[in-house]
Amino acid sequence: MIIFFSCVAIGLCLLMALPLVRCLFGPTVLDRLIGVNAIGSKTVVLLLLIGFLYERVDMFVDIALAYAFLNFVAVIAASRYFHKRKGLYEESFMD
Amino acid sequence: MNNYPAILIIAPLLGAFFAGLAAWIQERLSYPLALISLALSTFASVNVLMEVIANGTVHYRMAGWAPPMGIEYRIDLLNAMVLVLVSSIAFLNLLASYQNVEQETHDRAASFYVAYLLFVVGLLGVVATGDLFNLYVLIEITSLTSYTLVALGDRDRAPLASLNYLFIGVIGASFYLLGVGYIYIITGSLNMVDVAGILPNLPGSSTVLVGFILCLLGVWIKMALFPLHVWLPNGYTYAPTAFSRVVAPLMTKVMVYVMIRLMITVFGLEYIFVTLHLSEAVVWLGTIAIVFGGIMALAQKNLKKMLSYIIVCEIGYMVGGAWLGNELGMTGAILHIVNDALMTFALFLALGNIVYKIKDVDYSNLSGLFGKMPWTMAGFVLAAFSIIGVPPTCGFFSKWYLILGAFEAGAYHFAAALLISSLICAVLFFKVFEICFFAPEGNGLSHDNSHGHGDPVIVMDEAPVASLVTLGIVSLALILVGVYSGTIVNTIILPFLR
Amino acid sequence: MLWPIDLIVLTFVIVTAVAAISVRDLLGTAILFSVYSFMMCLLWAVMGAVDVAFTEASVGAGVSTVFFVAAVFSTSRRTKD
Amino acid sequence: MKLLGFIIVCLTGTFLLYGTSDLPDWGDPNSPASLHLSNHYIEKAVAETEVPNLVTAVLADYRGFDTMFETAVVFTAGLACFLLLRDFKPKEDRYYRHVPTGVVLHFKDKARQLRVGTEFEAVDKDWVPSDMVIKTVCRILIPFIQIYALYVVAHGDFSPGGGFQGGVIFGSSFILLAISYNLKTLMKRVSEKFLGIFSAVGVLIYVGIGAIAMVMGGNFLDYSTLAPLLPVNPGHIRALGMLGVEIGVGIAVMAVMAIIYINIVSQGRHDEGL
Amino acid sequence: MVSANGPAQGSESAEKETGFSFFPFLITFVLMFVTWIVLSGKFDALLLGLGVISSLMIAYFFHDLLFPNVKPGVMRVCFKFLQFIPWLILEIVKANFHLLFLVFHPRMKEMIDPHIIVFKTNLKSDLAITTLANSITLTPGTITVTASRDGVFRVHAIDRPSAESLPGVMLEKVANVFGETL
Amino acid sequence: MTEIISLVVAKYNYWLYIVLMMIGLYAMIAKNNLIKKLVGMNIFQTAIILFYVSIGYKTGATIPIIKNAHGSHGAEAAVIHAAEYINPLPHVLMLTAIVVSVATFGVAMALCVRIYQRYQTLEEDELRMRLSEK
Amino acid sequence: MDILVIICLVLGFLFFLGGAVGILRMPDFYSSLHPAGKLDTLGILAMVMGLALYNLHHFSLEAVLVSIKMFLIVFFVFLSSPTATHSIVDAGMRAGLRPWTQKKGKE
Repeated sequence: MIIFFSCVAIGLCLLMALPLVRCLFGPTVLDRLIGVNAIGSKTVVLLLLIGFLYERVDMFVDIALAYAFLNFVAVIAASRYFHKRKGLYEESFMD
Repeated sequence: MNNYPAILIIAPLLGAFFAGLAAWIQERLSYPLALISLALSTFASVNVLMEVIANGTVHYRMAGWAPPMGIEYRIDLLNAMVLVLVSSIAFLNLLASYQNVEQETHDRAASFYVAYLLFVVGLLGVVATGDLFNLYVLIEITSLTSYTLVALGDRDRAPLASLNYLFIGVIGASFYLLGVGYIYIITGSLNMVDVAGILPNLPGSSTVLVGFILCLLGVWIKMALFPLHVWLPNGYTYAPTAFSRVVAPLMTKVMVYVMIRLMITVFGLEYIFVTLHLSEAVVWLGTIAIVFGGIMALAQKNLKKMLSYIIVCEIGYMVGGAWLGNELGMTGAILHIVNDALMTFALFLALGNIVYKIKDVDYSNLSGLFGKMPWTMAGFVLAAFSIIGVPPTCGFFSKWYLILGAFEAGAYHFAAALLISSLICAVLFFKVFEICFFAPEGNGLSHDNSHGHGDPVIVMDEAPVASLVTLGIVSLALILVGVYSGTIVNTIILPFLR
Repeated sequence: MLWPIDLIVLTFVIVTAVAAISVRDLLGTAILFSVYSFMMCLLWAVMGAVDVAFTEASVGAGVSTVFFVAAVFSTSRRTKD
Repeated sequence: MKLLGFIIVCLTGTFLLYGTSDLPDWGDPNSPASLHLSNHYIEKAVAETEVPNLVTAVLADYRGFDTMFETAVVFTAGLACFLLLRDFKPKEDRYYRHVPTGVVLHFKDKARQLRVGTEFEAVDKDWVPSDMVIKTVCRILIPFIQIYALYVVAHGDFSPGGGFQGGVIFGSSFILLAISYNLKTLMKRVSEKFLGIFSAVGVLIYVGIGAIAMVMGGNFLDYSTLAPLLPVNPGHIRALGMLGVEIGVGIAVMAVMAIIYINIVSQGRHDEGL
Repeated sequence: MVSANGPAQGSESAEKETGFSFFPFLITFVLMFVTWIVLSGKFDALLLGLGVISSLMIAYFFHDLLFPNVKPGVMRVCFKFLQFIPWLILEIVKANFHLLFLVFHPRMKEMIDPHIIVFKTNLKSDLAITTLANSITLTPGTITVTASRDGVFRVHAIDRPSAESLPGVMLEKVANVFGETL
Repeated sequence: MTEIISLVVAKYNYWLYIVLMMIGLYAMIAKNNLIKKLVGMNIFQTAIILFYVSIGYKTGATIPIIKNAHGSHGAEAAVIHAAEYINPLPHVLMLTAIVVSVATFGVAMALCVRIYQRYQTLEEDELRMRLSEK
Repeated sequence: MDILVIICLVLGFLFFLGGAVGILRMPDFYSSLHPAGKLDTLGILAMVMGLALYNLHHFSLEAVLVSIKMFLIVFFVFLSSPTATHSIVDAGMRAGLRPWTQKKGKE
């Protein structure tokens, strides 16, 4: 079972590369934000899986929970920026 | 139980938070609180010095754990001396600077005092601690407060100077931390004495070498040795007076102390001078720093900036002296920590008094100053003589030791640089004296019109009394330390080195 | 069995670090920086440093990203490099 | 500059790489770093302090002195933001919004002020109505985040976490309130005075516990001397001391995080923000 | 200087300056304490005491966040809400498979047809509107773009079928939970 | 070949930390924007933290929280073997370092905001131009 | 029991995979939010459910509490994830990003 868990964990790690691509090359900032959100949700699960690999999952649950909270805060803050400021593309795009 | 080593640090720390809390009730309460806590700290440090002289090294275990496990304060003669120096200068400066703080940071003076106290706490801790990592934390607290306080100065340029200082300071502190990491990975310990016990068992380890060089690099960045000095002149020039008066004498000297501590206590002189072949290069570096600092000081048009470059020059003295590799050089370097702190403090005290009356200290504004502020200028002249190295003042004696050490080590270039720098300082200060004393009066005073001192007749217009009294005390100390420097060397420095 | 995860995450960390300093938009930098913190948190969890991971999760992912966005909000997004 | 930077970087990198050649392998259980001090901590800490989380034990007890300064550093950061950014001058332009119609009025001269009440409310320059969904969800979440933060502070002994992490999470709940409503709502709940006092009080608790230990006849921060003051098992007193310290850290960090955020986002004016 | 700022939106000062009221305080306290126990999992006196203290603190300072205006039927709403959740999850799972199919379909771009639809409901309370908005977002194929205080929803739908199912059943269910008229 | 692999596995953490650190250092030296420099600073600091945490790792050990610390029957807990737990000391040091880096980050942000208020730009060359104008 | 856990994990993995691929494949920002926001949420549900089940292997009060904690994560994610998605969409709308439509794609 542990082997299976570590396979899933490695798989999830590799899976993170796809949203990461969106994060790195996303044409607008909001695309990057989507990537962050997706990476965040995968990380929560990955943390739990690592907890199982260490056989101390009760310790890792706390981190995962905190992580979920704070990811939310960060995403809300970043998207709230656009509620107040206009201009989606980089300003240097213009000139 | 003798708790003075803890009180030394805790008094200003508690004072900082009480001063901060008091400010919410009554703004005026924070200044006396800060003063009281620094007085307590000075008292404690003097006590510690007495005890160390009487009974030898003082060990204080924080939280009651034995040294390699917990953090230990290990105060020997060198520590105790620097502690007294730091706490008394901080106390005197606070005493002198009330009006300056009110003038420059009117609506947030209380916060200024809090940050000032934290800065002093950091310096005292850096000097007292016997743990490598604790040193890092304390360096950071010192730097963080000094970034803040520097940024409070000149409205236009200070924030940028402070940000540059921050970037370079962070690199320095990080290099130090990395060096500690390398030492930790190979020894498994963080206590200085413990590490010193383990290191001789690891000859020829590249990790130790890298760790040592990284630590040294970090400390050099923090002390502004020649190629790494870029942050210092701007930072000190644009800082508020009350802060530049304490940071200029103390910050770099404390870092020199850290370097000497690392060299003597942690790595051991044998490792440094016998195994490594760096001393030649470092002495050259010190030589270049002296010459460069002197030349740059000559090129300045602003009194404050000129003094900042003189600090860069003085750093060269101490680093070079410490790396000469003989007892005389080390004695000179340690003695110069004390002397230079006092000299710089006196200079910046006088400078602060001038700034209090004349906002801009470009040379062109200084004319007629001797008539206007005779007492301040008297102190200034004394400090200047000391920097040049005129015999009765203290600056002469440390220079004497340094030159003797240089000859013994055969580093004639260093000795030559010391003499040249004396010459340069003489030229510099006499230029300033000439402007202040002999320059045509009308010229400078018409320049002063905008500041409201536009009387054609020179009126005596002195700085606040507290400031003058402090300047007097420090000037006295300059001569006293000079006269008794033999005593200091014999009771403190030589016993420490042997 | 943990070192492959460690290696993969470390690679991601370096990729995000390079990206964060080369994006021509400070808000994008802020967001990539938060990804960087996520990865760091994961890395420390993999290395068994739970407390450090917790701190990084709370500081890097939450607070310092928000500070960053706040600073960008009150200054500007423009950057030349 | 770019070339110079590249050269410096390459040089430093090579130098560091040279340093790694001698390092013990990654994960080697017999490296010196894992033998000398840490074995003592791992084997003795539970017996000596009754705290299962070794990191907390070392952090708050063996090296508690470090942590005290770490808290002081955090406090300094808050103080720095206050000193550098706080701007007490009132704003030149004022904006008011007529609630029933949604019309925004803009006053440029300082003298004219509208009475803020049910009809008019003071708004920001770039005012937008805050989103209702976000608002409602955050309203529900914030108390849970806070209880979680307090849990983290209180359980630093048993699980990862502790004062700092809990404080940050609590602070971020304030930040979330400010983001989802607006800054004024936050300032109404936690005033600047409250935050300032709390940031100092938090560190004061830490230093105070140490100082009390000193008064009781021990060394600074030696929690074991606190035993006569509290009616508990003397073996457990160190854990209790750590708990007290962690609470202090948590309070300070919470306040400082909020201070930094508020000052940065509103450029020191404390009126409008993200 | 007058500038209009779009149509009238709800007042920003949503929080009413109500005094201290006991009932919401009590509920918040109980809820917080239960959460504490779940999180803590330790039952010694010290930790429970700390739990009580911290729950009291939060309940005192922040009870008006969780329950800004309490109405008598709170318990019934909670109960009905619990009944609503399984249905929602089932719906989510069902529709997620649809989205999964869409994502992996080779000719995905021809199958999707993103567009925005607007509809109006008669929901009044904040909670009901939020629940509906989040449920719409969770059910694949649709994302709530804006949900205003007077019950107007703008929804971004990814293809025709998922757009047509709105507002439909979900609205009825939500209205039923919160006891509102359609 | 296996030797090389084992060498890589044993050392890649140290190599990659150097790479990361150099990225940060390069950004601090060469980037023109102040906030970019700040990011570089943060990367630099995290690299050091990575180095420390790598020191503490032990293969086959678990996280430094003692299991069943108080024994099930109130008796003495089982003997603790040091090899079973990861070294906690680097973690402690790094907690402090992270806190310090966050504090520095906050101060630097405040400074950036202040500079922007005064000069309306964050680019270093433009700032230098403004300063020399005066 | 183990089989149930494996099914849950594989299902969750599938959802995550779908989400990740969807983010890359979808033509524009709005439509790529659909897989990102929702498949991930469901993926977390499935995976955490599997892990919580596995955690109950050694049945004890503490294990149950840990499992409940895991479900707290799920509860939290179900509350926050749609809100975050909604917030991002709203930001996109206010910033003036045009949605991709079928018509535009064909041109």
